Amino acid sequence: MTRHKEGDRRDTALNDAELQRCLTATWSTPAGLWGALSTVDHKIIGRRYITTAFVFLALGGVLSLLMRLQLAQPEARFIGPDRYNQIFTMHGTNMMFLFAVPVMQAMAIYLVPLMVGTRNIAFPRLNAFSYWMYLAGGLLLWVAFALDVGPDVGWFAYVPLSGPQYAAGKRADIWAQMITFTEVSALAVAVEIVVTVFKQRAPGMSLDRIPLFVWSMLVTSFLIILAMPAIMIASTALILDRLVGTHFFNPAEGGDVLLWQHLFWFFGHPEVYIIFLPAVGMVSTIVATFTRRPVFGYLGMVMALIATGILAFGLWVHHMFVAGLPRLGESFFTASSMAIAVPAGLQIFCWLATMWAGRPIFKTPFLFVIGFMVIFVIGGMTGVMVASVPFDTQVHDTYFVVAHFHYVLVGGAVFPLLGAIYYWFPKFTGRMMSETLGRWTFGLMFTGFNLTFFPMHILGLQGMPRRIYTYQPEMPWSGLNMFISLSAIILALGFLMFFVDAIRSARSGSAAPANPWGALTLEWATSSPPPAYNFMHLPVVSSLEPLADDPDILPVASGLRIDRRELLITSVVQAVPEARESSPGDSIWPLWAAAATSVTLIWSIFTPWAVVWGSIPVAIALIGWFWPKGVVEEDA
Amino acid sequence: MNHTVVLDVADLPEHGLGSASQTYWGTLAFMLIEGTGFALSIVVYLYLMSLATQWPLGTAPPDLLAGTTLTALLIVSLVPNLFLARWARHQDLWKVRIGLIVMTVLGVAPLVLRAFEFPAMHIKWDQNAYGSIVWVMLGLHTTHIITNLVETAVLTALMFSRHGDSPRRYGDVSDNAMYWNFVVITWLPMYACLYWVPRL
Amino acid sequence: MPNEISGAPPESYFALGKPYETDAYNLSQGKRLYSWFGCGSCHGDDGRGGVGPSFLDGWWLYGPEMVSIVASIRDGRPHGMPAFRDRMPIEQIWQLAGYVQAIGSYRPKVAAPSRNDDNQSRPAENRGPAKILFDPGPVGVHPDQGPSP
Amino acid sequence: MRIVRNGLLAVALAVSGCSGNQSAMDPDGGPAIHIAHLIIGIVAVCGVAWVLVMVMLAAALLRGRGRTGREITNERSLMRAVIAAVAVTVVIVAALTVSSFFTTRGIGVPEPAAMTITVRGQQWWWQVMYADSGPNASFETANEIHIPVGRDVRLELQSADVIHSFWVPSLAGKQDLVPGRSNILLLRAEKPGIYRGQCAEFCGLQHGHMAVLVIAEAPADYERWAAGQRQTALLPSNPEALAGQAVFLGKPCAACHTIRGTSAHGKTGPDLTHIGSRLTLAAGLVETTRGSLAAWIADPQTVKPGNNMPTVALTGVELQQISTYMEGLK
Repeated sequence: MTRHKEGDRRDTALNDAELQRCLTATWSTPAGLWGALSTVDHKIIGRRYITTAFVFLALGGVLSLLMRLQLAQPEARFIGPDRYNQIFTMHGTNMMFLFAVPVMQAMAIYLVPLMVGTRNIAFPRLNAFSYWMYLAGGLLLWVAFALDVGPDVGWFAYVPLSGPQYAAGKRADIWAQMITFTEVSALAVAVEIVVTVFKQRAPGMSLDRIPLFVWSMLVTSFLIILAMPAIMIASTALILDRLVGTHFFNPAEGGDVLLWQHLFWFFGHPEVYIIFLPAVGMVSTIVATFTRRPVFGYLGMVMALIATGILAFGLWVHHMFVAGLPRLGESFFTASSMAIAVPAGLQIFCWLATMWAGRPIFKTPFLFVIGFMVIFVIGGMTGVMVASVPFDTQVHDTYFVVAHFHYVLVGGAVFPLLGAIYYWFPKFTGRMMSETLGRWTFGLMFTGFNLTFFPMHILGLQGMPRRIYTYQPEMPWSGLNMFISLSAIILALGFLMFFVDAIRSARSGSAAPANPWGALTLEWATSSPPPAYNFMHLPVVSSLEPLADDPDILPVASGLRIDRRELLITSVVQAVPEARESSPGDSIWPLWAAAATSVTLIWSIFTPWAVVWGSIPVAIALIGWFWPKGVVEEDA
Repeated sequence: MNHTVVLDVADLPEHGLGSASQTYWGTLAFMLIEGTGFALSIVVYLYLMSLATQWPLGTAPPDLLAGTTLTALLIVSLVPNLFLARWARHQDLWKVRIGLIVMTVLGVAPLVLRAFEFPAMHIKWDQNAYGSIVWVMLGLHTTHIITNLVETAVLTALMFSRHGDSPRRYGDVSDNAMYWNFVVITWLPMYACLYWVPRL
Repeated sequence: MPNEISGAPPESYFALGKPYETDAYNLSQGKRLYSWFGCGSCHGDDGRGGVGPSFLDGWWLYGPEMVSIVASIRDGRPHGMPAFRDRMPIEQIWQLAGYVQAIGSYRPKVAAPSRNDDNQSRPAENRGPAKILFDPGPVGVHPDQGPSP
Repeated sequence: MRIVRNGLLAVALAVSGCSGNQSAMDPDGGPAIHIAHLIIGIVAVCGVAWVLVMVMLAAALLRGRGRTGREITNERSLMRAVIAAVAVTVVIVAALTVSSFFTTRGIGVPEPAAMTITVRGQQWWWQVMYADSGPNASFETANEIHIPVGRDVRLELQSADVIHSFWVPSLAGKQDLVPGRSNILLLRAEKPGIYRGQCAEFCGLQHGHMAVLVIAEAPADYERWAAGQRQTALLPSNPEALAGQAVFLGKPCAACHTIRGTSAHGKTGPDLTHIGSRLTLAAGLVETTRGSLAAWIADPQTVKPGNNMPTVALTGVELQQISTYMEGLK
């Protein structure tokens, strides 16, 4: 290996201004449409991802308001059963596949490379590809809904209701194919994050110095890698049953309808933790910053994350307690479902200990964390309840469960996420969000959420099943339903205020300094928003909180090339530098590949031959993507 | 914020090889994804079998010839593949070129045999659940052979182009060889499941 | 839908995109009507015939056009096909006709009811069973028996 | 018989609205009572645990508020507290698991010898088949299950199409009806009454209108009712009803419905032999009256959009006659 090639420029002998100019020339995304379509900058794609996910959140929220309108009164006729079934299916599918998982991965796409101190995510073109796939999947679902062919079989799409005989038309196919889109994009991002965390950490960031948010995303990514193939197999089998007449789910020909449920929940339960674990990481980060001390019990927190990830694969049967499986087997799953309360409890206690020993500062992000503690613990308690087989036989598929998982998912994931948005907004945009509006937003949401969802526990125990488009006037549910619908308006106002604040602040909020909260992780060691190259010099880490040692001086590495996109590869455990590696430049090929894949996937709803013919343009796009272009990034 | 240089990385190589390369880890991650998929397809097979009163459903066990020949061929193909991986590590351009051509041929041959495997199952995908899972398992594995074949063919073309002689390409070749090992090794439990479990 | 003697569909039927032939909802309604009204007792539960002619052999005694299928159901035909004029509304006759046309068609339709969760005796409707099962019979093709497949 | 039923109905009306009670917290059946005790127990334990966590949270937040310098906290005592809290969690969780396990055993599966009723879920009604008293005495009804009070009843749950879930919360927890499988549920009413339940697994368009009534009667009343149901349909006595029967048999109605004692043998729709004796129509949607029968027959798709009953073209007079006939099928 020659030490210095000809024309090879390094960052060693340059002053700061000159270095910044060179790095910008190498790393920045060109202006204009072409630049926007071909960029591979993890920050641009991450922001895009986050914005898109929040658009889907807003759309899903509108759907929930429509449902509350219909359910406010008994036998209301605002929405017929056909549309209502589409609406609740869309709400669930949209929130799970187009909002919750993507938004958590999107936060990681933006933050993980910054937090581990590198210049771009691993496989940045795959990252661009995954965004386009996600967007195409979301468009497929929503355009179908607008054309009245939105799926109407529930987000769980149980066969035989979603099977060939009882779901005529293409609605269920659209659901299953939308799953494929989001699956491809989620798996791609999971691989990127795993490799980024394994190989691109700043020198010195050994396993015990990885920030907790990065740990949580690492565990989450492994959950995605191990859980998503189950839904891939299931949705493929469903499409094949519907399109070419296979018999996976046909009991008369040796298939089984519970096979679908096993496969779906083997994915579906880890899915909950895929959404929840990143939120845990966000909470840890925010707690550490706003209590002015590191999170208590780092090792315990990491172990709890890993334990949750492993246990997540041993609980799927608790979604099937009333399907008629052997009781003894079910009792095992009661025990394993209850057991997950232990790592969850450990995390809660560690945060409490942190708050106890720290100096809490009640800024908006921290308020959302407090809201999370109050709400999520209720969700955890009701989770323990539904883990019990006899208890579950009464509340399964009722509004009790609706209340339970909204407490877990909204309380456990959306509240931390909104806190995280308030927390990292200055980093994303360079501007602060309004503290006043933030407090109002939190107040409205906290009040609105509890008033909306707590009464649903009671409705469930009073016998109100889920997924009913209306109920009869003689049932004693109408009062509470009206109350819930009115409370939902408060919650909606909270979200509206959040969106107003975010849009207003992004345009005209007060300018943010590099580190407005006095936080101690690496993403705050660069300007807000970070430059295209993230860090002028790649940081070197010697503790869990790299900015704590000396807030004014950052230890860094030098010697990297600046005439190509270069970053450092380090070893998995100790993060010892192994190589200077180039990071691919902008490319339009991921967009073409995503377009070709999308056409193939949508076409294959109509004929199986689409897979054969469609694979040709996909192959061409992929070859175009990987074929070397003779640029400096390919030096070695 | 001020910077103080504590580490000089100028002497590091410009491209990581082996476990220092991102593609190596990326390939491993994709193998984990696909391996989970293969494992689940076997689980589905065994699950359907556990429900059935007789297995295989409504037909005889598959004929062994095509599948066994293919298995033998796949195992044999590991030998040139391991050589190819070694040559790639040694960055020996001509040997790598020859190895890639051999591996391309060894990627086509199983496809020919696979064409005889489907009829050897004595059942179509739309006859019953046994037919469905058998066709899907064969189809799933065939897709992997085809993808790897296309990848090998493209790499072969690359090695004959001006981009060929570069550590990056040798890394790609050894990752591709690793992936072929994966395709072969995952076939073994599938082979046992498809051909021998019905005979138990 | 029209109920005159000729049974010719009005312009609106074409303007709507021939819903009884192309709309999955109508086709699957037709499939249910097929079993509810006992069509299978003569034509076979899978449409392969019995006392009555098969729909899946690729042959149409009165041609594969919707109007003629509708007329057959509505008014009956010689040799045992009863008239359903008084037993079902004309809209259901059109749905049923669409289904019968779909299973006997020479190429699978984009929208079609697919297989039942039941024992299978033929390929699913959306795979064009008549195309797969086409049987010219021992005496070969009769040019007088409707269009060849 | 009618007087008894009306009496029951009046009692039920007085107690809990005209459809009977449908609440897990208002149990009148053996299994439901066991579960209700468990529910109260777990909710109490979890409620206390939540309050304790919240007290800790408030204390932790108030304690450090306004604190300035970094106070030296005793990390070891903090560690001890966390370990203790986790230990308590383990104990609670284990206790709840064990109590849940014992409740499961308590509500167990009934003896095979118990009275058996087969319930088949269909989109969107319940087919109820009584066959335990010999082959000749078997009969069928819909959306209404009569059981004797104080006896274990074994429900065999099957599905004709998609997955449904049988749930009468006041009597027992729910159990799915899965195509291709047969599930068993123990039903036992401790006192007479009308218990409402409804489908709890999403099953398509009219999932919201798929109710079932369980009517628990004293054993003597039950036997009287069952004897009545075993009879074939009465030959209508008045001319209007007789004309209605002719319309029923001449129109496509008979293709889907059975009326025992007539030539109607259809299997797609509910058995109508004693439809006039049932409290509700269309799976708990409306009370059975002549008016509601007429409305239902005239335009089932408006009353319950998407259901499987097609519109049958009838003149006003025919509609009148057929609903009179139906109402008379006691």
